[in-house]
Formats: sequence, structure tokens, C-alpha cells
Amino acid sequence: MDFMLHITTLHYLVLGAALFLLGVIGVLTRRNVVIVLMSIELILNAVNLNLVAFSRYWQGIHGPQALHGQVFAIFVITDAAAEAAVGLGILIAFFRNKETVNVDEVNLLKW
Amino acid sequence: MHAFIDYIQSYLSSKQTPGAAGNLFWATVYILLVFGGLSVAVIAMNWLERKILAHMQVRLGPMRVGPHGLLQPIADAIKLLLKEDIIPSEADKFVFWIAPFIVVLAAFTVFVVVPFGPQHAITDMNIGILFMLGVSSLSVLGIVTAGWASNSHYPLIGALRSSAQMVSYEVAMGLAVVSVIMMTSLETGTGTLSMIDIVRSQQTQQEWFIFKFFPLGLVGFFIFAIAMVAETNRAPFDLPEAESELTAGFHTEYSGFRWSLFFLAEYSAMIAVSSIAVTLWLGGWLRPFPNALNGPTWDLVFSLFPGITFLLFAAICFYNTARMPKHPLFRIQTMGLAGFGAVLGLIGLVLLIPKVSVRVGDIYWFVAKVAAFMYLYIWYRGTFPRYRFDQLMKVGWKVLLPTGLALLILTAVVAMRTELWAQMTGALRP
Amino acid sequence: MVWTDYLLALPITLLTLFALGILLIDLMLPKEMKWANAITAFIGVLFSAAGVYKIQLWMAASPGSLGMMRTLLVDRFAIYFFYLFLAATAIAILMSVRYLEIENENHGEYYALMLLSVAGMMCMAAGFDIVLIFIGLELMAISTYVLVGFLRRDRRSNEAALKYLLLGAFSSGIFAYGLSLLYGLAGSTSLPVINQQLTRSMADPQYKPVAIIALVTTITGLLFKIAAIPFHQWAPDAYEGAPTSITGFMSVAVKAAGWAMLLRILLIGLMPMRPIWVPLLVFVSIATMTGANFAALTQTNTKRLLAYSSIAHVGYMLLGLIAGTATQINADGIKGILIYLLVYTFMNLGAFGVITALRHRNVIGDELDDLNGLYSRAPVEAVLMLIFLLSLAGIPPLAGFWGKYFIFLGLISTGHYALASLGVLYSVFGLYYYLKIANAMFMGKAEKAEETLPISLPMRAAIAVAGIATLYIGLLPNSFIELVNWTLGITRT
Amino acid sequence: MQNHILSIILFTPLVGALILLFVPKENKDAIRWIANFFALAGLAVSLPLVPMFWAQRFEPGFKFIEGAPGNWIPSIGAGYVLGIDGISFLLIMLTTLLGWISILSSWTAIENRVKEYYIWFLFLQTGMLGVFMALDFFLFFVFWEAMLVPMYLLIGIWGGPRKLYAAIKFFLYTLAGSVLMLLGILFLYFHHHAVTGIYTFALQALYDTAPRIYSDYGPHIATLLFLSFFFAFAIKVPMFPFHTWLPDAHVEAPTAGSVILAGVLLKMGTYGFIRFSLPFFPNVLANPATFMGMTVRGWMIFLSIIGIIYGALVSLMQKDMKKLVAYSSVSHLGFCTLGIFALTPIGLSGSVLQQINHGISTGALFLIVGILYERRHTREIAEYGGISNVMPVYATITMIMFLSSMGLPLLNGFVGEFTILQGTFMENWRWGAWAVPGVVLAAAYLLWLYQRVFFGPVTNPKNEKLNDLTPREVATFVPLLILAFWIGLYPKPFFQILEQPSNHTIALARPDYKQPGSTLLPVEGKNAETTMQPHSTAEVVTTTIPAATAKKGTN
Amino acid sequence: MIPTGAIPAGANPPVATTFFFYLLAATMIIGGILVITRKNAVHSALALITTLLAQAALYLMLYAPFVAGVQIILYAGGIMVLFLFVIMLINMERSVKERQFNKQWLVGIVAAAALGGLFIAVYTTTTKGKTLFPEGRLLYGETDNTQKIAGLLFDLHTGQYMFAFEIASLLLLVAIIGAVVMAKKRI
Repeated sequence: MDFMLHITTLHYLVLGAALFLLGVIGVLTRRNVVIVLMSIELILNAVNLNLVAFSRYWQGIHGPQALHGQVFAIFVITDAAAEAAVGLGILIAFFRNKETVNVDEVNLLKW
Repeated sequence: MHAFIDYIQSYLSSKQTPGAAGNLFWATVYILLVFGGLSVAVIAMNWLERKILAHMQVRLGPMRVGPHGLLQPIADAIKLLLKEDIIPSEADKFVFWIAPFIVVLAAFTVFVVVPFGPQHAITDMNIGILFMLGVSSLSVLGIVTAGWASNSHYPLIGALRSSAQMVSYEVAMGLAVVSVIMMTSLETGTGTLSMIDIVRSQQTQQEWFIFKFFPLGLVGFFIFAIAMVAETNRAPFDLPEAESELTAGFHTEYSGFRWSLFFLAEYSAMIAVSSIAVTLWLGGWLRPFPNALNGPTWDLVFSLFPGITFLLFAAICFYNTARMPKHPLFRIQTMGLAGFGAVLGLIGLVLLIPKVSVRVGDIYWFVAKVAAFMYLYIWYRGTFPRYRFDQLMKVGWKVLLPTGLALLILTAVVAMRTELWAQMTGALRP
Repeated sequence: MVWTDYLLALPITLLTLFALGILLIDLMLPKEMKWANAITAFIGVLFSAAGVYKIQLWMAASPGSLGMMRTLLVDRFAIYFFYLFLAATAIAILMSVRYLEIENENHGEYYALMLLSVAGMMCMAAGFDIVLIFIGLELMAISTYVLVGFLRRDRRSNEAALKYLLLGAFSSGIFAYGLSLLYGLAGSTSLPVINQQLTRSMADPQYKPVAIIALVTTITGLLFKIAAIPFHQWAPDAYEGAPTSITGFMSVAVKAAGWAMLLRILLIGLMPMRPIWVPLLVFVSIATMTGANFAALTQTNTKRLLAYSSIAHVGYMLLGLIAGTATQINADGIKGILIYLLVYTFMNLGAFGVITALRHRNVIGDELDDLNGLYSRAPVEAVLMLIFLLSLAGIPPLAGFWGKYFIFLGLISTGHYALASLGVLYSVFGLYYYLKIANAMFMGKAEKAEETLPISLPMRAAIAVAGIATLYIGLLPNSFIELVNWTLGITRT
Repeated sequence: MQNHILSIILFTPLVGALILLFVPKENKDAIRWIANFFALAGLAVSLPLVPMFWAQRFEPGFKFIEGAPGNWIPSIGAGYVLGIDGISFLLIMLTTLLGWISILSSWTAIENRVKEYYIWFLFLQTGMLGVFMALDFFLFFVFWEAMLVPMYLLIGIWGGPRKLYAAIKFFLYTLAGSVLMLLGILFLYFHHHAVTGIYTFALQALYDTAPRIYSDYGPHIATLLFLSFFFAFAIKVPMFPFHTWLPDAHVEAPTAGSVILAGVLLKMGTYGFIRFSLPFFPNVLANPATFMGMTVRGWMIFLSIIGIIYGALVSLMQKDMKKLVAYSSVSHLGFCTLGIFALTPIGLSGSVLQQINHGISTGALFLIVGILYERRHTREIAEYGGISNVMPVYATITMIMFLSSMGLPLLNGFVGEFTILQGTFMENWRWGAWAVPGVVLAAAYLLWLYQRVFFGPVTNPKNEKLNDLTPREVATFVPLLILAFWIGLYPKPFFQILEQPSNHTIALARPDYKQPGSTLLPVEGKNAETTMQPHSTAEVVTTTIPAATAKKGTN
Repeated sequence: MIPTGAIPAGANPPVATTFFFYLLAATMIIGGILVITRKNAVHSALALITTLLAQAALYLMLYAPFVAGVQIILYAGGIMVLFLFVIMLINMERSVKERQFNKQWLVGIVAAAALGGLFIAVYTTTTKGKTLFPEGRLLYGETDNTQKIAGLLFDLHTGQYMFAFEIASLLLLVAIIGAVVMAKKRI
């Protein structure tokens, strides 16, 4: 019970893993490109949760300036933003040529 | 009971915001106060806007409900609350339902970090300004979803316009804000995002940031001032609700209570961004000339302002009471106005008590500055013609954004130069 | 920050400046002057190369220099890759000029993105810190997504970009997850610290499983980037749909960057976990060789065929990595990878150059049939293409042989006889589909027999450079082997 | 001249190819003249080698060595080292001769894409010569592989109806073998480094260390290594189960290509056995361990005999002349490998001589088929009959060559086969006994073929107007005829040339081999003792070959 | 530098922490599930926003206010708006009515579930009663979190990620160029 009550880094890790998992499932199973992109965002969020939780953990060991995880998380968020922007841009270009947003109708090339 | 009073008194001597002190009770009190005040302010704004616009257009405005239409907002509110809540049948019910709440939540949550005084904020966040910008940007989500959920063309276009506009101007806004944050790092060595500390650093640097590095601070302020009008979708940037084109924009399909939420959110957002502008450039709660005109005498003089203001309002009320037609039909109205004047006068008197005035002086100055901005909003609405959408975008991306960038770079350069100069002359504070 | 930091970042800085310059100049250029962008980009590459040379001179005897707060390690390894990226980019730029005109997409952004992606690659090759590596990777990847989709009116290009982006972002996510766990285990983002801490984690039964998860996810991301089976699905599509010049660029520079990153991370950061990842790589490499070679057999699109061939080559290179780390860092395997990437740059770019040259008027030119009778239309290009193909197949005395040579030498010297045999047999297998292209060129009948193929001057230059390099490295590889030895800091009789 | 003669021979064709590059392709006659000139020049520059080599034919070791180990790619120890001994000498002469003959024979046969054709052919010529000359293992491998490409193109572009299939099959088969050989080479290379600390591909250095692999790594690895070489060479030869590419390639290739393929390319396999497999793996060959009842050597012999009988039997059944000749090659090459794995100096000498013979006679047979094909564009035996009536000169030459091929005394084939059988009988009479039917069958299928094609009345009206040989065509046969008679009548010089290398090779391959009282030749002069290689310092090779005492071995 | 909000060593953490953790975690998980199961992309987006906001709150609980702020302003306020925009810009009517999952959905789920099971099994491993990554002392508050992050990014002496930061700016530049090139009709 103590395990349940006392929130540790591990709790965040498990939460992150679950989120990661949801993201992976989303990417692997959904047809809608936008939702696939969102699932990727879920994955990146899992990463960030891990990073921040670890950052906290290592702050406890290395002192308050050990914020590398948080900084890393900021970089990951930046990356997510860039990826989303370009991804949606490509999606729009794609949509212009072919009126669908389903992954498996991306079929001119073999999937 | 005694303990309770002690508790309150102990708080009164505190130098921290309740949030920072971890004091749940006072935090709750503050939250209630702020939201109550906000609601009142919105109501007041509503009335004021209509009156001022009317007077600008040389007409009277609301006059029927209550003396000089003072109760008009309340009547409106009652009407809105009682109206049938219509949800279009083709709408996406859940999203339609939730969208106004998103907007309102975003607009209200911002006030968590607005500093009415050095300790008069719900909490002082280390990331205050970031929090404000972030949360206020969330309202876009509500607007977009509201427009989309209506499943109708005008709202959708309105929503897209609105969000495009908000997103565009957020960028320029952010740049202007960053230039201020850069200024906060001067002389102290570390910059800050905390709203309270930003004001404090203006105090430390003995200069409102609007005057800092003249004209850089001013330019930043203007960028922000323009952007904030656009950000709140107000005239002359009120494209999303351009009646002539889109009827009422994203909230066309809304009515009654839900519509009033949008209304509430819009005015709260105006107040919120004005608070940011005040905090960042106009010294927040600082009274004018805190450094030049200091000393006990000046303190006393400035501490009289709140009370005097209220007394002035009271005087206006009484003056108008006197001008009321002496017809029996107007008796209730006259009495009402007199009563209102009496209440204001009473508040003014209470505020003259030194112990009180010391504690509310900050709030007064802050509110006064924000009120000035509110007046500006109304003024714009009364005077400026509306922009066309492409012009709006052009201004945002091709004027404000480059200016903001240039401003950022220039501020950095000038700040660096100042720092280096200070280092060389040994004038840097420890 | 000291001045050396700026020096170490000089190539990247120069590339960035030129990229920005192109973006600005492009605004002022009229439509028919867009080739000037290519020239600017080319000059940018040259300047950057000069910057690398400057670093090389400055380093002279020392094996490497850490800069930027210990996040940037510009050592010989990095310099080698810098040159490689720049060479590939230069050739790809030459290939692009006329091609973009035909496609009517000659915008400055194309070259700017290319240069920026090279900047990202440099960060991947020189990164000593997983954050920098990750950001460099993303810079490269995102630029490449856009470049792949650059033919916006072409549905294939759209689709390719979309697929590439989805899978690429997905893999980046997995990769980042692995990195986050590595950070969690090490408490630092610096590769050597990760190395130390992993050694400790591996000794601790409690943390070992976490380390394994970190490894698996990280390596998944890495393998995605180099397109090893089973993480290869993006490659054939992206290669086929992308503008051909970009396909060449991707198959060479992007892949080299992926390898640089993979080597850096595996050999520095994850070295303590070698016993775990080597079997993993063995599996992947066998799967890669098998899958790619069989898949390539049935292709009728040249670009797609070459895509599978490039996947197959990844399999061979992975063999090199297995050999290179079998017991300790064994020079031959790693050397094989490095030289493989070098020769691959020229031969593959050359091959794609020829395919790019086939694009004219209304002919897209990437079907196998489009190559029919190429010999009669453009004999020099056909013969050069033959050379590139044979080089890809690893026939001596062409450049491609040397990569395989060192890899197999590494395998033999570490006792991986079975893997070596498998590798060589698959390389024979690979010859079959290369010969399919050769058959079309030399034995197929052209539709309009004697019409000569118009090939622009820059394109000729690109193909010629690639061809000469392929032959030269093949015949006189000594200086290049010395170069790789220098890179690895080996002196040998 | 002495120092660079090998390079000159090697690169003369390549120079021709490069010059041809700059000749406009429309000018077909000029191209033909230039190509023929360089082919002839290739032969001409090789002729001075004959007296030079003759003068030192008993000298031990390799002659005319050029270059030094490790001078090409110092960092890996690969060198441009050329050198020859008797075996390679003969094969080189055969190559230059056949190269010239095939190019001459293509004058009218090749009409389209002439320029390419000659370029590739000359290129091929260089590749083949390089294989026989290289004394650096790496260089050898490079030539070995480089020569595949032109041959592939020759078959693929100018071949028959199924040319693509044949060309790719040829390329893939040979490449598959050679890449395994590459692994073997790398193993030897690595092992040499492990033993001596030096990275080198120099053949002479590897001769010292390679036999040690057996003791250093055990019989298993050594056998695998032997197999890696075996596959490369066996495919090339081709030995029995690996021969399937050969009929296709031969049948589809243009005439000149077939000539070169049969005449020279196949010899590269046997050459490889002699040059590498035997000296490198003496212990593997001597290993008494059996696999499925036979030792390694037993398997080699077994496959050779199967090849002989199988090739001959299949030849009997062919309806296509070229295919018949192709299968006969399988049979003949079976004799060659039999001679090699008999592991006696006599067998080895016979084998090499038989290779030369096969080059001469089979090359001629392909030319013969090609001449008919050029006139009638069919190779179906059934299409012909009574050709001797319309083409008497042709029929005569054909007869001689058939007889040569089937091993009639007085002609070259007999000498070779006889010597091989002699060498084999000395080892194990059963092996010889199994091989003898091959000779008989050869007579059967060739004579039967002759009968069907040349004798009788002219049944097919299309054959009535056939022209007899032109002077150019005759010229292509003349040197072959001369050689056939020379070897048949006076093979002594050939055996003298082969004596030293054969003894030397067998000494390396069977250190414990005691001459059973008879060698091939009486020793002319001094150097019986020095057949022991001076360049080898390995302790593995400790026995010397006893002075040869016996009579000259042949008829 | 002043450790505000410190929890004295040995004291139990406030119940609120636990409660809010589970609340937010549940919100996140439910949001995540909704993201990948909703038909309508707008609903997915809203669910994702909920998840992101809950995560921002978790960051606050982890004393990472700056990351939380960035999460809100960039993710929820920036990226998600972009998503909504695109969803509304392109016609998604059709895809709502269509099959939502691709053909290999079962494989995907099984594979992912296996992976996830592995992850969670690994994370919850305890040996001899020790959990993984025992919680560090929550001694350091968020008061100067932003400044410390800035220190890691910009400081001349501790700015380890200065260069990465510069490269990140290029990344954003590329994203801008890319989005414009891709989405604009004529460039």
C-alpha cells in the first residue's frame, strides 16, 4: 500500500510507458493520418514525462542544477512542434492532390 | 474566534502571496475575490462600454433599467440565463457544450498570477508570464472548437479567422514580452518570468520598462498594445465577429448562457492582457514616481488617491442625483442613484483610513492602469474602422513580427552594452 | 566558450549562413536565374569544406577536440564524415540543377534545406551528447521530409513524404524514448557518462532490464534511420517518390549520417551493452540482407530497386559492425563501414545521377524500361552506370569492392565464417538485380532508337566525378585506406 | 624488355581497347583493323617470351618477376606482382593465340555494335592474361573478377536467343564461387598475419604459411577453406555438379566467345587448382578422414570421373552441334582435373598439356561450328548432311580437329590423355580404368557427329550452295593445326617446360611423395636438386624430390 | 536558492500529491485512449489536449514549472491549434464514416501490448524490496527552475546545451520553411 501512496519516479515511468504504448498502438492501428500524428505526439509526451521524472530523480542525487532532463524535454517539445508543422504541411499538400487522409490509401507506392 | 482573527492578522503582515506561502485558505479567499471582482468588472465594463460608445456617438445609451441604465447589465444577465439553451441539431453536441467552458476557463485561469500588489496575487509563479501567455492562448482552442462544433459555415470561418489571428499575433506579442524579460535581467544578473519580480525589477531599475532604453521599451509596448487588441479579437481587429460578413462569428449558433460565457471570456481576456501590459511596461502596482517622489509626505499624498477617487465617483453620483427629473416616476431611480453614491462615498471614506489605504494602494494603482486600457479598448471601438483580413495578417506577420525581432535584437545589443559598461565602470550591483 | 568552439562549429555555421543567404537571395532572383541558388549552395559547400580543412589543419596531430561544453566532439571520425557529407551534397547539388528546372520546382528553399540538413548531419556525426545528436537528427530528418515531398504536384512525392514523415517521426519518438531511459540511467546526456553508468547498470540485476529496454528502443530508432529490416518500410517508398536527386542525396548522405550516429552511440555510449546488441545486430543484418535482396529481385522501378539494394548494403555494413565489435573494437570491421560509406557515396550518387539524367520532357525515367537501350542514347553514361552497378555489386577492381573487402576481412579475422559466407553469397545474389539494370541498358531495345539523351553540363560533371572516383578508389585505394586509417587513428605496415 | 615483358603482354590488348574508345563507331572497318592489329600485336609481343622462357625452363621458381609485394596498395599489402612458370607460360601463349584467332574469326560474324564488341574482347584478353600472370593473390582475384564482366557482356549482347539467361547464369555461377574464394583468400591473408605479423597477399609468402592452417586451426577449418577455393575453381572448370552454366553459356555465346570461353576461361579453374589448391592444402588432400566414404581427394577424383563419363554420355545425345562440343568440354576437363588430383608429376604435366590441347582442339571445334552457323544460322545436326561434298577443305580441317579432340595418336589429344592416364594409373589403377571409357565415348560422339554432318549425300537443299572456307578463315585454323600436329608428334619441349613446375607443385602438395622410379623426363643437366623451391622457407616442405631418372614418358 | 516548498526529511508526503498524481494519471490515460479510439479527429485532438494539460500539471508536481509552461504554450496552445486547424481545413467528413482501423490493427495491438507488458514488467520489478529509481529528496523547489534551465542553455560556464539550442533554432527554421513550401500553393 505504501507503494501506492508514495509517489516515486517509478510511477511516472509506468505512466510514461503506458502513454508510449498508447501512442504505439495508435500509430500501428489507425488509418487517419492526423490521428497517427497525434499518436506520435503521445509518444513524444511519454518521452517528456520520463525525462522530467528522471530529471527530478537526478536532482535529488546531483543537486538542484541537474536539470538536464528538463532541458532535454524542452528540446523534444521543440522537435514535436517542428515535426507537427511539417507533417501537417505535407498532409495539406497531399490532400490537395488526393482527397483522403487515410494512411492506407497512401497506395500509389506500396505500403 | 480569536485565533481566527490572529490568523488573518498574521496574514496581513505577510510579505508573500498566499500561493507562494502555501496557504490554502487565503488562496481560496483570493481566488473568490479575484473572480468576484472580475465578474463585477466585466459587468461594469459592459455598462461602461455601452455608455461610452453611446456618448461618443452623441446618444444616451441604456437609460431605462436603473438610473442611467446602471442595472442594465444585470437585467441582461438575467435574460441570458433564462433564455432557452439551443444546441443546433447537427452540431457536435459534446464539443459544442464544452467549447465555451474552455474559453472561460482559459480566460479566468490567467488571473492566478496577475499581481495586484506585491502580495496581492493568488500565487506568484516562477513562470508567471509564460503561464499567462500559455493559458490565454488556450482560449483559441475553445474558439476553434466552438466554431467547428456549430457545424455551420459562418461560425467555422469565424473560428478559423479568429484562431489564425490569435496565433499570428501571439508571436509578435511573445517577442515583445521577451524583450521585457531581457530587461529584467539587467542590474540583477538573472532575469525572471515571475510577474511580481518583473514589477520589482522595474522598481529596482527605477524605471518603467516602457521608458527603458528609449524608444525600445516604447516600441515593445506598442507592439504588445496592438497585438493584444488583435489577440482579444476586439475592434479594429474584430474580424472574427465581423457582423457584416459573418454575422456573429464563431458564436453565431450560441445563445443564452453559453453565449454569455463567451462574452464573459472576451472581457476577462481583455482585462487579462491589459494586466500583462500594465505589469510588464507600466510598473504594475507601482504608484507614479515611487523613487523620485518618495518620503512619508508623498506616500501620504499618494495613499489618498484611492479614497479620493471613490469620493469623486460618489460626488458624480450625487451630482446626477441632483439633476434627476423631479418626477415621481423617477423617484426610485433617484433614490437608487443616491444610494449608490452613498455606497461609493462610504468605500471612499474607508479607503482613506491609513491602515487600509496602505494595503490597497497597490491594487488601486494597478486597477487604475488597467482601467485606462479598458477605456482605450472602448475608444478604439468607437473610432477605428475595421481591418480587412489580409491586411490584418499582413500587419501581424510583415510589420509587427519583424519589428518585434528587430526590437529583440536591439534590446539584447543595448542591454549587453549597458552591462559591459556597468562592468567596466564597476557599477554593477552585486 | 573559447574561440576553438567557434572553430569547431565553423562548418556548420558556414552552411547555415549560406542557407540563409540562399533564402534571401532567392527572393530577388527572377525565375530564369534560379540556377544561381545552386551556385550559392555549391560555394557554401566549398566554404564549409574549407572550414573542415581548417579544423583538420588546426588539429593536426591530435586525435580530436571537444568543444561547446563537451557536447561537440570534432575528431577525425567526425571530420571524415564531414567531408563525406559535403562531397555527397556537392554532387547532389550538381545533379539537381537541371532536374528542378524540368520539374518546375526550382526554388531556393530546396538548396537551403539541403544545406541545413547537412548541418544536422554534422551534428549527428560530431555530437558527443545525446541531446545534440537528437536535435541534429531531427534537423536532418525534417529537412529531408520536406525535400522528399518537394515535388508538391506529384502524388508520388506527396505520398513518399507523408510516409517518410510518419515513420520517421514514429522512429524518432521511439529513439527519444530510448534516449530518455539512457538519461535516466546515467543522469547525464553525455555519451561517455552514459557509457560509465551503463557499465554499472549492467552489473546491477535490477537496472539491467531497464538498460535493455533503453537499448532496444534506442537501437530501433537507429536502425530505422539506416533503414535496416524490419525497420525499412519507409526507404523504398521515400526513395521512389522523392525527387531523384534527393533520392541520391538520401541514399548517401542521410544514410551516412545515420551510420555516423549509430557508430557514435553504439561505440561510445552503449559499448557496455555490447554482448546484448551484437546478437540483435546479427539477426537484423541477416534479415536485412535476406529481405532486401529478395525484395529487390522483383522490382521494376529503378529507384525502388536501388532502394532495396541500399537496404541490402546496410545489411553488409551491419556485418562490419558485428565484426568491428566482436571482442573489442576491431579496426577492420569499422574501417569497412567507413570506406563502404565513402565509396557508396560516389557509386550510388553516380547511379542516381544517371537516373536523374533520364528525366527529360515527359519521361520520368525511373522505370526499368526507361533504361532500355541507354547505351545507344548515351553511351558514356551507360558505361558509367555499368561501372556504378558493378561497383555496387562489389566487383573488383571497382570502389564498391573495398567496402565489402574490409567487412569480410573483419568477419574472417574475428572468426565469423558463417556470416561472412552468407554475406558474400548475398552479394552474388545482389549482382542479379544489378545485372537486370545492365541488361536493360546494354541489351534492351530503345523505343526511339537513335535519339540521344540531353544531359546538362552540371549533371555530366556530377556523373563524371562519381565515375572517376569510383574507378580511382577501386584501382588505387591506398590513399583512401590511409585516410580511413587516419580516421581511426591506426598505423599499420 | 626482360623486366617488363609480362606487363607488355598484359596491357597490349588493353591499350588497343582504349584506342578503340576514340574511334567513331560508324567506322566499322577501321575498328576491325585496329582490333585485329592489337590482337595480333598481343600475340606478337608474347612470342619473344618463348625463347626467353626456353632459356630458363629448368630454372626453379617463378620467372620474369615484376613488381614487389605490397607495392600497389601498401596499406593492405597487396602488390602488383607478375611472374610465370611453365604452366602459366603455356597458358599465356594459348591465351594470346586464341585471343588473336577469335578476334580474327569475328570479322564477319559480328555486324552490330562492333566497336563495343572489340573493346570488351580486348579487355577480356587482358583480364585472362592477368589471371595467369598474377603472383599476388589480390591481383589474381581482381583479374579473376574483372574478366567476368566483359565475358558477361559478350554473351549477353552478341549471344544467341537465350543470351540473357545464359549471361546472367554464367556471371552468377562464377561470381558465387569466386566470392567464397575471396573469403578463403582473406582467411589466408589473416592467417599469414597471425603467423608472421605481416599483412601480405604475395603468393610466395602465402605458400609458406597456408599449409599451417591445418595444424593451427584443425582439419575442419582447413577443409572448409579448401572447399571455398574448390567451389570457385570447380565452377570455373566446370566439374561435374557445377557444370550447368557451361552448356548455356557456350551455346549462347558468339563463336569467338565460345572459343575463348572453352579455350581459356575454363583453364583458369584448373590453373587455380594447380596454383592454389594443391600447394596450399597438402594436408587436406592427404587427410584420410572420409566424408560419405571418400576422402577429400577421393571426392575430387570421383567428381572428375563422373564429369568425364557424364559429359561424354550427354554429348552423345545432343542435337545441337555447339552443345555437343560444350558437353565434350565437360568431359575433357574431367580428364584435366583427374590429372591434377592424381597428384603425380606426370599426371599434372599431362593435365596441363591436355588443357592446352583442349584449348586448341575445342577452340577449333567451336570455330568450325561457328563457320557453319555463320553460313546457315542453325546448329541443328539434323539440318546438315553431306557437307564434305560442298566444303571439302572445311571437312578436312574438321576431321583433323575431331581426331585431335578424340585423342588419336599422332595428334595432340592423345599425348595429353595418355599422360594423364599414366599419371593416374601410377596412383591407383582403378581411377584410370574408370576414366578410359571417356576416351572411347569421345570417339563415339565425335565420329558420329562427323558422320551425320559431313558424310552422305546433301540432303538439305539449303546446304548445296555453301561456300568453302575463305583465306581468313583458313588462317584462323592454321596455327591450331600446326600446334595440334606439333604436340602430337613432338611434345618433348612442352614436357620440358612443364617438368619443373609440376615437380615443384607436387612437392608442395605431397611433401612425402616419393617418385615411383619414373618421372616424365630425363633430367637435362643440372637442376634436379633445385626443383626444390628456393623461395620457400617453410618447414612444412622438407622433402626434396629425388632426381628424376626415368625415361621420357610419352610415346 | 531558498528551498521553499521543502518537505522535511522523513515526513510523509502530503496526501494531495498522491491524489493528484492518480487523478492526473487517470486523466492522461483516459485521454490517451480516447485519442486513439475516437472516430472524429476533433475529438481525438480535444482528448489529446486534455492529456497534455494533465501532463503539464504533472510537470508542476515534478517541480518543473518551466517545462509545464512550455508544454502549455507550445503544445496545447500551439501544436494542437495547428492540428485543429488542419483538421478543419481538410475535409474529414468522409473519413469519419469509414473504417477507422487499418487491416493489421490486431497485429499492431498485440505487438504493442507485448511491448507494453514487457515495459511494465520491467519497471515494476523489485529485487529485495528495492524499487527502481528510489525517489530523490524533494528538496529543491521550483523557485529558480527557469533560471537554472536558462543557465544550462545560455550560461557561459554551465551552458551545456548552448550549441544544441542553436541547432534547435535551425530546426524551427526548417520547420517553417518546410511548412510553407509544403502547404503554400505557389511559392
